[in-house]
Amino acid sequence: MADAKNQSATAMASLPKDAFEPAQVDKSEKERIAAPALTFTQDAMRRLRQNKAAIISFWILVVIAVLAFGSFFWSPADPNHQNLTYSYLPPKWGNLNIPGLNGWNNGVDVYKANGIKDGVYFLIGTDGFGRDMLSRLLAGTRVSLIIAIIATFFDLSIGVVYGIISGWRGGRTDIVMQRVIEIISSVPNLVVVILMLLVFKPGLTSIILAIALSGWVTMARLVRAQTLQLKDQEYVLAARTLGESSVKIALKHLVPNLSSTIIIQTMFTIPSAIFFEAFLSYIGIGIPSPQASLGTLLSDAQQNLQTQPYMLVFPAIVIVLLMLAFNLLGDGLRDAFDPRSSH
Amino acid sequence: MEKILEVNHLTIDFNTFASPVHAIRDVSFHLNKGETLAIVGESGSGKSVTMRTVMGLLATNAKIEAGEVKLEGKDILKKSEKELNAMRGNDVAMIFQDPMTSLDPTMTIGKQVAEPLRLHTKISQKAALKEAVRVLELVGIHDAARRLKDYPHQFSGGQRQRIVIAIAIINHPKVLIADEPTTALDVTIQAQIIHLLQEIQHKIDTAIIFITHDLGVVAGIADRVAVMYAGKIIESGDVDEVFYNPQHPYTWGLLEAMPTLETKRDRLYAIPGTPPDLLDPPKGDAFAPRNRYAMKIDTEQEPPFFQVSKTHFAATWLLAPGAPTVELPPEIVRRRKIWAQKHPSQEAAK
Amino acid sequence: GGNSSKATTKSASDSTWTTMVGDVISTMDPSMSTDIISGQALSNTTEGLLRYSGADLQPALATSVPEATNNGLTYTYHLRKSTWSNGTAVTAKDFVYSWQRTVDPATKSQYAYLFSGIKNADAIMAGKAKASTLGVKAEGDDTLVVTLERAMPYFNTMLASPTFAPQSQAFVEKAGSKYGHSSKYILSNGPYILKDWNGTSDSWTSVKNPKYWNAKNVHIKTLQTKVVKDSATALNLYNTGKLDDASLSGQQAAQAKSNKDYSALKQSAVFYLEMNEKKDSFFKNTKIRQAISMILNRQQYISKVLNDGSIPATGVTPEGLAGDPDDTTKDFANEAAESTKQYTTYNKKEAEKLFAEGLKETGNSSISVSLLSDDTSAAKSTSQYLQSALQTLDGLKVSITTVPFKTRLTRSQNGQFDMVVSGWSADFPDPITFLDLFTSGNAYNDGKWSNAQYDKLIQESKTTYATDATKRWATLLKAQEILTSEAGVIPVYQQVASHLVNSKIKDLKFGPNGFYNYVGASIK
Amino acid sequence: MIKYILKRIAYLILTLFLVASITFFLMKLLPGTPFNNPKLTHDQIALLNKQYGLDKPLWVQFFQYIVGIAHGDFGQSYQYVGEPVSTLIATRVGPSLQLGAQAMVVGTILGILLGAIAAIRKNTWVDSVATIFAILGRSIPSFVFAALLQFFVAYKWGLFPVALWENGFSSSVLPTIALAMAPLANTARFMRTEMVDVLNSDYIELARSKGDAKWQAVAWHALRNSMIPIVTIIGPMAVDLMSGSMVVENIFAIPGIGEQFVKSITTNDYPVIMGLTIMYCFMLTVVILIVDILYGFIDPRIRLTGEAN
Amino acid sequence: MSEDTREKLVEVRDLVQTFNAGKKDEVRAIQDISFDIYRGETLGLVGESGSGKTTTGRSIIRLYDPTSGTVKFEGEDIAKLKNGSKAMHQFRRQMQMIFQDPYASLNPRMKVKDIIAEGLDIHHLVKTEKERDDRVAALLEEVGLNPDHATRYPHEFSGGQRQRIGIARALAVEPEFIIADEPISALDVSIQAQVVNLMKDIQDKNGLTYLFIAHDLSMVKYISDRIAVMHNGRLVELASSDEVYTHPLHPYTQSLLSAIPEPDPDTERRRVLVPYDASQAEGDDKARSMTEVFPGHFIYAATDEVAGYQHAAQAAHAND
Ligand SMILES: Nc1ncnc2c1ncn2[C@@H]1O[C@H](COP(=O)(O)OP(=O)(O)OP(=O)(O)O)[C@@H](O)[C@H]1O
Ligand SMILES: Nc1ncnc2c1ncn2[C@@H]1O[C@H](COP(=O)(O)OP(=O)(O)OP(=O)(O)O)[C@@H](O)[C@H]1O
Ligand SMILES: [Mg+2]
Ligand SMILES: [Mg+2]
Repeated sequence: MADAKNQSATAMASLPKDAFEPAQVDKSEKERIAAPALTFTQDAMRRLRQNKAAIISFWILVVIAVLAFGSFFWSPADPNHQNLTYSYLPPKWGNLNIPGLNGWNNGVDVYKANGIKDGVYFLIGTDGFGRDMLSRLLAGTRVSLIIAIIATFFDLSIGVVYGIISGWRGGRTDIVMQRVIEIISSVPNLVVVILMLLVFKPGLTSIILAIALSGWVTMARLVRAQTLQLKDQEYVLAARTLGESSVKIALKHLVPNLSSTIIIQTMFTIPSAIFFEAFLSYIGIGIPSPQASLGTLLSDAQQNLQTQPYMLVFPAIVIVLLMLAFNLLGDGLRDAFDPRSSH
Repeated sequence: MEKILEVNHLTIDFNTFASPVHAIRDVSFHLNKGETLAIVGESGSGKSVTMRTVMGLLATNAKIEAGEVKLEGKDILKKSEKELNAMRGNDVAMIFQDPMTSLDPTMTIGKQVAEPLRLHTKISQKAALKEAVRVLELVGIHDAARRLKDYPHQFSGGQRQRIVIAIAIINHPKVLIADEPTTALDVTIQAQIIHLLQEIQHKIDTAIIFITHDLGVVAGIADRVAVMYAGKIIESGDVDEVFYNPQHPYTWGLLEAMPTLETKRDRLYAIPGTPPDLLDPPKGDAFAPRNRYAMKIDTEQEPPFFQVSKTHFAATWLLAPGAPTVELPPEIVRRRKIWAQKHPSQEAAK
Repeated sequence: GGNSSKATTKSASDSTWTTMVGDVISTMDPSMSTDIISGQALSNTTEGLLRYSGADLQPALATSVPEATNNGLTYTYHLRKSTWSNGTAVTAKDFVYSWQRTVDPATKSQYAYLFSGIKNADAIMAGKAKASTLGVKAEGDDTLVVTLERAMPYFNTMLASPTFAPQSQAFVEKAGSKYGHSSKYILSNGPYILKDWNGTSDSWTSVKNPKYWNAKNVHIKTLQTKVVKDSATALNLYNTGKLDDASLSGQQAAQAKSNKDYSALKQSAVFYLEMNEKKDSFFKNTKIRQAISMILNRQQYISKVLNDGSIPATGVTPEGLAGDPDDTTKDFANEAAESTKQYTTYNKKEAEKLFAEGLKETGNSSISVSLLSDDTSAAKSTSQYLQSALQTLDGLKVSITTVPFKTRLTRSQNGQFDMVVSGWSADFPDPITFLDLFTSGNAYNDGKWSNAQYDKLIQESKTTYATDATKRWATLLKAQEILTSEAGVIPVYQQVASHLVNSKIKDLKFGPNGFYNYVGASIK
Repeated sequence: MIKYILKRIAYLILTLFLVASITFFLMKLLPGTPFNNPKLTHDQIALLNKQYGLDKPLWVQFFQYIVGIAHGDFGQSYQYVGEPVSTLIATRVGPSLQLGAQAMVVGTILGILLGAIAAIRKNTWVDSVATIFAILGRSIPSFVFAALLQFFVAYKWGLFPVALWENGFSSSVLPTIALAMAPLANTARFMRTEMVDVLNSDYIELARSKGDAKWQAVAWHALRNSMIPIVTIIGPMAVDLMSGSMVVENIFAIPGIGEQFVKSITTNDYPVIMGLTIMYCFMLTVVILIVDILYGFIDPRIRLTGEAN
Repeated sequence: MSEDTREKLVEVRDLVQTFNAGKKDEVRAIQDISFDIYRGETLGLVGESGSGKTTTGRSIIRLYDPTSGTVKFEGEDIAKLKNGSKAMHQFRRQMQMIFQDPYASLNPRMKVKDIIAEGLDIHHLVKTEKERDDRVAALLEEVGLNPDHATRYPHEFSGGQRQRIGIARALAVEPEFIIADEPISALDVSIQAQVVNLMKDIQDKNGLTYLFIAHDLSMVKYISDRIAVMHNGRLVELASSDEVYTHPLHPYTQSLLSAIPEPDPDTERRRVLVPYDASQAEGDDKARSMTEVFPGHFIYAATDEVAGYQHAAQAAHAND
């Protein structure tokens, strides 16, 4: 502070004449809000956009989903069309001579060896039935995504409603509902799924149903815990003192504030469902053939790992991408919805 | 008096996703040996950031744009991490605001209190624990020897804050920084803790920086006071100078807004508006939009420090030569009267 | 008598042969064993009257392979002196006890039906007679007389199967319910003794049985068996020398074909497509069935998809099962195929024509059926191929229903299917084991195909020509020709097991009953 | 404490009872009896049904089944005729438990380290690498991962046995790694989130202001506190391990119960499915109970009251 | 005492609130308290943290069902109001609450307009969208906020502004009685006065009755007509606010007053803390109840202590 005087002296020198006139302070300036008007979600999205990994993940998911669901309308070939003369062809990209993508496998030019016509090539190869792997991969991804999404939808609807009721009602209702959850979750969900699949007819519907039936517990737990916190929030108390009904409170106050928890949990449920289907396929009770799913593609490929490694590579890349993307996006969303994390 | 700590022209920005936050804007102050400096200011005015700088514990996104922080003449901003570790908890110690969260919930308090000793001296665990008992008794934890093995949750809020204080003083630091140490506590416990700090200061002769937003607490504990607003110190002086002869309109506003037990009027004076957003501080004096005495220059140029007395400075254009004399609020008039009684020789400034 | 095992395993570690199987031993009770894995283990530890060495049926405990007497109704076996591994003598009574035990319904043996044809066996199984009335008698300790109800010219071939091995009554009764459930409760009289097997073990060791009558011809001291389910794992184990014999899956087999260790073991097992004529009347139409058979490109399917060395089936009887009694170089399956080849050969044009005609005849414009399949990997790929191939026929829609293996069996049995791929492996090396299945009323005739002439031919082979090998052969050939040309069932492929077998082994023979015979085999 | 444990055990029994009942009736819903094999005569089938008690009314079967379970008797396998399910489980549970325990220990310890490093180096490349690594661990199906490990590490590089359960510990290394990936990834994720929170907490700041270097603050204060919530995910991770073990045991030819479970499913061996289901439940509930008890020891703030949370 | 002249709006009788009753973690948050609130007055409720202030407020507004005792509002027992009944609906309009935490008391996912209008919608106080908007604008104006801010979200406002939004929400249904649970403790010093002034203005304008809960005694004294002091779930002293400050009788009140910091260094230098020993004035087993020891001045005392308090009160007043 020693030089405070000097400072004031220099500052004084250049004072304008009207400096000491009373200022006209704009009244609205006093209550000014500096930040731009953003909704909570917009704010979260803005934070999300800062997270490069999450954004890249998001776009990867979009691309994969568009391709997978787009293949419903257009696909390089019928994913179930067999042509045994094309059996087990490795990937070949036209005449590009990139190792791994030039039609060679285990030191043999497979296309040549099988006398495949020039101009016939498969971008990611074919399986034993001569089916185009790319088409199967697209269709398989689609099936896996459908399983994941529908299963998640059920999971959400059961889990969220259960969680809200349990948390909101509290007391005895909560205790009973929690016991039920406790009992359900002490049965490994794998076992539940398998029992379901044994009892119902195997197939897409059963798998979805089975995953949905066993998967909601985590969601219910999270939602309940969150609801317990929310219900003591003062804004919920305020709604109660205004005479708002429970249903309306749930809809207007709980669900919107649970949404981030729900979204994030979903981001983790989806890959689990995909994974679970893959596992079921491996132990032989997954999607029935000839339909493809990521699980069936991978488990078929695992059998041929040493002879047709390319069959594993591409589905593995897709499942890893999906997993990474969902997980990173989930992480990103979690951070974005958490106001504590500023960046 | 010997200056133990000197902060000069400290300027700190934080990088955030939006734009840099200018959290500290050219802050200078000093601390004398054995005295208590109170820093007052409302939430977000930069009190904690300043103190973290002194501790060398700034967040990773902080950027020190300018300034120096001298502890016993040495600039700590130039110290290596190792030197800083040796300094923290030994030369400078800190007490935090919330006693409920500033203790490690999974470690016995004995260990936590003894930790600074173990870190900075070559003392055995046993001896350290013995010393911990002594310090805990000093801060008023009864039966400390028996409670060494207890965990934080087994203590009340007031007791926990005492434990935090024990941790801070166990190495007899030269500077003790208390960052809102009583905000989370009840008035009764707050009074006890303040009393305790004063006692300790006498016993170990440490200099204290006491941060708070409560002027009442300041009046009780401080030798000198610095008032912060929007990342700047806007007034500083001896406690009597600031309370009985305040110069900055913001200080006036604060003093006026607090009803004392004696005052009873129809309306309290309320400083209008809200503190500025440091993302985008207004041009000129940051306080101008809320200042009922704002002059044109306030909206254009930041006021420099004007010296009122040897120890008393304020950054307001009202002190500029040629500035108009304003009609003071009654509460300030009352305070100036007391000032005049105390210093009959000296005419209260303006 | 396991004392010697220590010495043998130690002294000759090179004399250990390590092989793998896909599953554990289900039981070591000869009366209960039905699967190939326990069958192999039993064939190592038990010695019956006869034993296959390759395609040769050789005397084992019997001193010779007897001809039937009494119009083919009586077989008399003379036993050589031999002992159980606990030192007691093996006598004709042990055979009598064993067979009676198996046939006795109380034992609940699934293979009891193999004894059908021995006097009173059916009655016993039906609970109408006592087990002791079974047509098998011990005359002294070393003569066994078997009386049949009808001539069974293939009777001797069955005796090499472990189901017909002797069992010691004293031992079985002492072991009680634990009999055959762990090494401790097994009594051996064969070349090996099973060690460290607890009923569910994933690996087991068979060590040479010094008390085996033919021990001097047992050169491999120790047989080790590991359960390895994943074929990639098996190959890796073989390549690292952890296995001497590994079975290969399709693509592995395709790649291994040039390997000097490669060995293809023709199994007496055929996979065929059954069509449910009872449920879907359009399958009663021969042209539709023929069309389905002819649209299958078996050769291509096998070489491209299955790739495990399996061969196209030309009929339900597998190749290499039985040789012409007059000219053993002639194989039943090949002989039968000569005249019916066109029905099991891909012929798209003809198939399409036949199918169109068939549709017209049955008054359908299109049919849509579901193909029942199970979740084993071969079944999965077969059904996928079939679906795709069949759908190339205009007007045929095929969907696949996949169920667990056991459920598939149940559903086939109950007629809950339109089409199903079934497999059958020989109970004994004679065509009748396959041809019998498709007679009207046979429990295994899931598709309910029925042909009076066929039924008559099969009946004749069992009665009129039972003792006339040549005539019988011709009759059976005729039957198979009918079955194939009518496409009563549609044969798809005959299973061949591709193995990698360490070439250090010599004289290891694989019999038509599906078992290796380690007696006589040796390691270089 | 004792009261709490007793209460939990009561719940455990109730849970097992419910699970046993549900499985029992579910299994009864399945079509067909296991013995409609045409090779069997009616008498034989009747006798088999009698052996398995299938001739009795449903409720009697149920009662006998429950009573049997109470005595450790889970009936007999259909697949291995006459083999008691309990023996089947008992002889195979060892390797599975060993693998599970090893994977759990390895996975959580490495996961904790990985997560902690990621949190400490938050928003740096170290964090990204650790995060991606952790997610990759979850992203590759265990059957693919196990097969790759076997092919490269064991077969190509010859570092560990290819498969089989006969070389003692070294046989368990690869399966353990394959199994540990999921818990590792999970723990790492949780640890990172938790650690980031803890590192922002006041007591870490206090520790630093005492003079703790960054690593000291982490080692002495942050680690333990961040590990508390990890305890809660041990239960779910144990479940993950179960499904993982089915695959891994299959691929590495390990005689465990996971592999047995898969087999009993594909062969409709209902008594074994039921037995294993109950056993899985039992193991899981015991794990959860132990975890809850541990919780009280790890976090001094938690005292076990009658309430489980 | 002049109670007959004033109308009792709220009567609290023998109120007991126990949480987790019968369990290990039982908390006896309020142990038998009784007091009245008169129409038009402001009753201040002070006491240390955890003494049961919030619980008292919430029991009065029926966020909790009391363990025992009654709360009467305008002479009617509120425990008898059935959820969903007309009377309950009416009650929810007449009594409102302002909350402590300006950050937690506004739903972050709702626009300010909808937050304020929530009560209007529930009680069907507006018919058209336009009327609703106008009403919200008027309310915002009333609490000194810019009506243009109606479409913004709560997190865009500062603490003081948010607290004013909370007040607007309470005012929207035109209540007669407002419980303010530490409405200013979370606010910056420079803002606190804004809110207190606002509350006072509204009271003057609308003739509202307040229960003002706080631990900042200087503010409480400033705004309250009477003050009730709580300690350990019990009311220990109740009197007019001047009386409490000038002649505190209960040792806890005395201790509390001695601890209030004042922005005056001279006063602070003279400060002597009065320690409080609960075991003497509450902790022993004596049966105590609120007793009027001086007109309008109630003390929680046992019969044998009453005389002492009376004496002290008279002595204090004699000195005036
Ligand atoms: N790590 C950070 N990143 C970004 N901005 C920060 C960071 N730390 C502090 N700030 C900003 O710096 C300014 C000063 O903060 P500081 O914590 O010093 O305030 P304070 O005066 O201590 O307030 P309080 O009374 O609330 O503790 C605030 O605007 C705050 O938002
Ligand atoms: N829902 C609840 N369940 C259990 N205990 C509770 C509950 N609400 C309050 N308590 C307990 O009741 C006691 C009184 O709490 P209350 O919140 O009324 O105190 P207060 O005077 O408002 O304190 P503060 O000044 O901290 O707000 C406290 O010990 C508190 O922990
Ligand atoms: Mg601060
Ligand atoms: Mg409160």
